[in-house]
Amino acid sequence: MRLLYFAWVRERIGKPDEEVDLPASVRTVGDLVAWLQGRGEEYAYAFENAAVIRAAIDRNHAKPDTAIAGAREIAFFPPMTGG
Amino acid sequence: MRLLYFAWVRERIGKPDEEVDLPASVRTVGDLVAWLQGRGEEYAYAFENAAVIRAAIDRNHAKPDTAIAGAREIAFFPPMTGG
Amino acid sequence: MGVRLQREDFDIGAEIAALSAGRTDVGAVASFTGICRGGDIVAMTLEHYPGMAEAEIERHVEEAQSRWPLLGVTVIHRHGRLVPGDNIVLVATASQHREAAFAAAEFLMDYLKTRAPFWKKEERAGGDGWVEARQSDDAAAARWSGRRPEAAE
Amino acid sequence: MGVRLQREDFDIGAEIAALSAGRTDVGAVASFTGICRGGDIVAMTLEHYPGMAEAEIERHVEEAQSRWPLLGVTVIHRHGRLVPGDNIVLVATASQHREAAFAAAEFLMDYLKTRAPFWKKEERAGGDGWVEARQSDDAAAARWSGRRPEAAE
Repeated sequence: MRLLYFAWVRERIGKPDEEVDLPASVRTVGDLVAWLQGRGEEYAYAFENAAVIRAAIDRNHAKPDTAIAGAREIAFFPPMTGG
Repeated sequence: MRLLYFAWVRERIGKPDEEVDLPASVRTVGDLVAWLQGRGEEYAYAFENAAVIRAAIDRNHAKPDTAIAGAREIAFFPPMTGG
Repeated sequence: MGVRLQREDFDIGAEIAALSAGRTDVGAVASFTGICRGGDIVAMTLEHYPGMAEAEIERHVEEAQSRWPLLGVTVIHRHGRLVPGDNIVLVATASQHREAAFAAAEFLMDYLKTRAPFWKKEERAGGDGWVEARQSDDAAAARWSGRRPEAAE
Repeated sequence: MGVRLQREDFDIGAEIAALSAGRTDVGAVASFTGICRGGDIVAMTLEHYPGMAEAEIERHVEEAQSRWPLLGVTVIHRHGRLVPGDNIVLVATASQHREAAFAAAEFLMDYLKTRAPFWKKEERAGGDGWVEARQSDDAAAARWSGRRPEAAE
């Protein structure tokens, strides 16, 4: 699955995107955040205040309890600050 | 005193403006309309429905009971229809 | 900047650009362009009360400036004979933020469409006729009354 | 016409003119231009989510078209590094009458300022920083919710 990061989430993790293989236990956006938080310091830093971070599954806004089954692309980003 | 007419008030009266000498009894906009109505067919036609006609004294909107003393220019016109 | 009544067309892009040229405090420019529509109209002639139209529009620009924090306002209104597709009126407003720019442009357009001393005569296939005042326009203009009673006409 | 995300500047006058070119049913074109403001900002960089930004803006343009009788909509949003005085965003809407054109332009700007996938990083003398979401912008966008519940996000 492809993960994308934007703005300070991208800066804290240190990359704009990556491919990951998820364990079967990761079923929702919230599960994915928890899994990412355990991947290292930079992820823990990026998701230290997970409540403010927004997610999109295949370019549609998603909530923590949204199922990720079948997703090709999941993005994480801060609240949008527009143009 | 200078009188100005616009739009169909001008067309019905047949002129865009004129100078008039008013009798002392003409004290308000309403008096002036009544006086004009008696000046001939074209005026009677222009002011046949006097309630819809608007007036301005020296370029400020005026009501039928507004006094005309000291006015240099009084205009009569239909409701405005903008741009 | 300013209020202009003219027969000639105007350059919308140049007018909008002028509101923020040479300064960096403008964050928002709203504009409205009114255009002569076709259909069964061959042409229309806009008559205005010279002198009073400028003075009245200026007064409403000042009113807009007192209601909203504006950094610039341009109003251009054409008069004379116009055919479908011709520009009629331009209002452009500049501010730091969009709320003031939009509100002021709408306020000025509501005024121009209802109470500015302009009269519109349409040429149709069946003959010419003066346009009557639209009730929906009056209702739009009435929105602005009472918000600041001391500034009402 | 349409939605464009681009690094390059845009020609406001040409975009507005394009909405009524070759037709005579457009009576009203509203536009909004967002401009990078100065002050203590040296520059800003706009990051967006390519693909999602276009799709989301398109969806909101469709929503605007279903709410108001529009004859054309153009949205251009720049990304990349911008300095004070640079244009950032243009929304232009065409309709027969001004009410629809103004309302749709405001609706789209409220969306673009709050929920479109763009993030703004400012360069200041004291260092760089990501802009935080403004509460007043969220309030402006919330105005449009609930009017047509079935169309809410």
